[in-house]
Amino acid sequence: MDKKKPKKVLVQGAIPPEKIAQSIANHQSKTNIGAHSIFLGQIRADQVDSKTVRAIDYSAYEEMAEKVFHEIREAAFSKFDITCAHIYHSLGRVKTGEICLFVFTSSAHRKIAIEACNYFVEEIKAKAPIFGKEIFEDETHQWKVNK
Amino acid sequence: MDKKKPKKVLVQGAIPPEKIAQSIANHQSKTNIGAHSIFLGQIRADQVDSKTVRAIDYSAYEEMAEKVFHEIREAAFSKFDITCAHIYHSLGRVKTGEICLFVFTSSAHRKIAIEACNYFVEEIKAKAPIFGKEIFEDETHQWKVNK
Amino acid sequence: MKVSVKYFGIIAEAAGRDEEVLEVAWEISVNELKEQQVQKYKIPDAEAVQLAVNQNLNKEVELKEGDEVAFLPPFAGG
Amino acid sequence: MKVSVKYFGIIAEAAGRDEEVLEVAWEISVNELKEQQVQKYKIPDAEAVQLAVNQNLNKEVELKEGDEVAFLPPFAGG
Repeated sequence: MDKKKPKKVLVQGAIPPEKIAQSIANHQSKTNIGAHSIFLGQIRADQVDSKTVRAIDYSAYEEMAEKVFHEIREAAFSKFDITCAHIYHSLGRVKTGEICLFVFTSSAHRKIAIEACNYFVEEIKAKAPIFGKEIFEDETHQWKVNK
Repeated sequence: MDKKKPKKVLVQGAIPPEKIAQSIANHQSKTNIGAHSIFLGQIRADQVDSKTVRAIDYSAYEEMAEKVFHEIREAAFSKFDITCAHIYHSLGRVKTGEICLFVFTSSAHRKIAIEACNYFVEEIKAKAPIFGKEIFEDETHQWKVNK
Repeated sequence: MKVSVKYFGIIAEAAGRDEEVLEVAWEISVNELKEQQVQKYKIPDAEAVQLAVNQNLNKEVELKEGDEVAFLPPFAGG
Repeated sequence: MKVSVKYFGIIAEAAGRDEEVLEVAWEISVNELKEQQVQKYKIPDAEAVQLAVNQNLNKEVELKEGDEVAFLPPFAGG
């Protein structure tokens, strides 16, 4: 059912730890699950030319991004024997130390959950049209590029 | 500092989702972290000869297990450029759907956090003297063996 | 014909706008449209810019009246 | 000499106890002690049983007075 009704991936602002706890708790009734793999992206206070990143302001081509997320889900469910998968990515300003990406995969067996989680992370980085403006302490900025 | 004062890994009973949220929240002040990788083991309601697992009762050679966990930590910190690592494993009865293992690694970069998390999971399965009694609905049991 | 154009990130910043409707020549290619706008707005790092037509990155497509063309800078999600 | 012995999991179940102090012959090897107890308590799946001496799995060590010897069934953590 997870597979058929994907929720929106893009959410406003940082992803709170309580949301992650709630997602985990929601899976305790699914007793065919033996392993969960979770990836969290957190905003780093990178130094660039003696200035320090304070936040990243995320924007996205939202309709296309949701379409891409849906395609990644479909591909993941056909590649991996996972029970469920959830992904959330922030839009708007996320401060250093806060969570901007939450990927959560579950399976009967650990290796499948872990591989699927990695697949999601790499695919999202490579294919989702999301853009990040790194904001420095003095409110100047530079545009982030995934390496 | 994480590295020098390891807490006890073995905890009584299931690991509540709120503890996981608390661990994540505790890392929001560490702004050199860019990625967290989390693995959770959850008790499956496996079928064995028409009986269904209801819980696993974990026991351990506790002093040796804590020593083994400490050695795994030391090895992980020397192999991987991780910022911190936390592991918790249940003792006593953990019901199906509940969490019995929580591995949490953090790094500046995603690949390091993910590889270190996998390393912990595999090492714990292979080396920690922990024993699991699978309890069926009728309170009969069988002893679990890692594959 | 008219196409609807969207700009994102550093490109929106250079163009001074998020979207606009452009009157373009029939049979203009995706690459020609890209070149035209890169020149017009002095879009930096043009080699790294990708165009999506109706949310697809496939560059071989021919533009049609009413298409939505998005100018995408390098992705930074995750 | 005396050694302190601990049993875990299915082995403790077979032995009917978690620990005991055994009086053993000097120069008894780890494997001899294992064989002796496997016979005594009919410990199942003996090939899968590992012994830890003072919390180390290294089997080459010689037993000494006061050693702690643990009988460990297959691990099931995780």
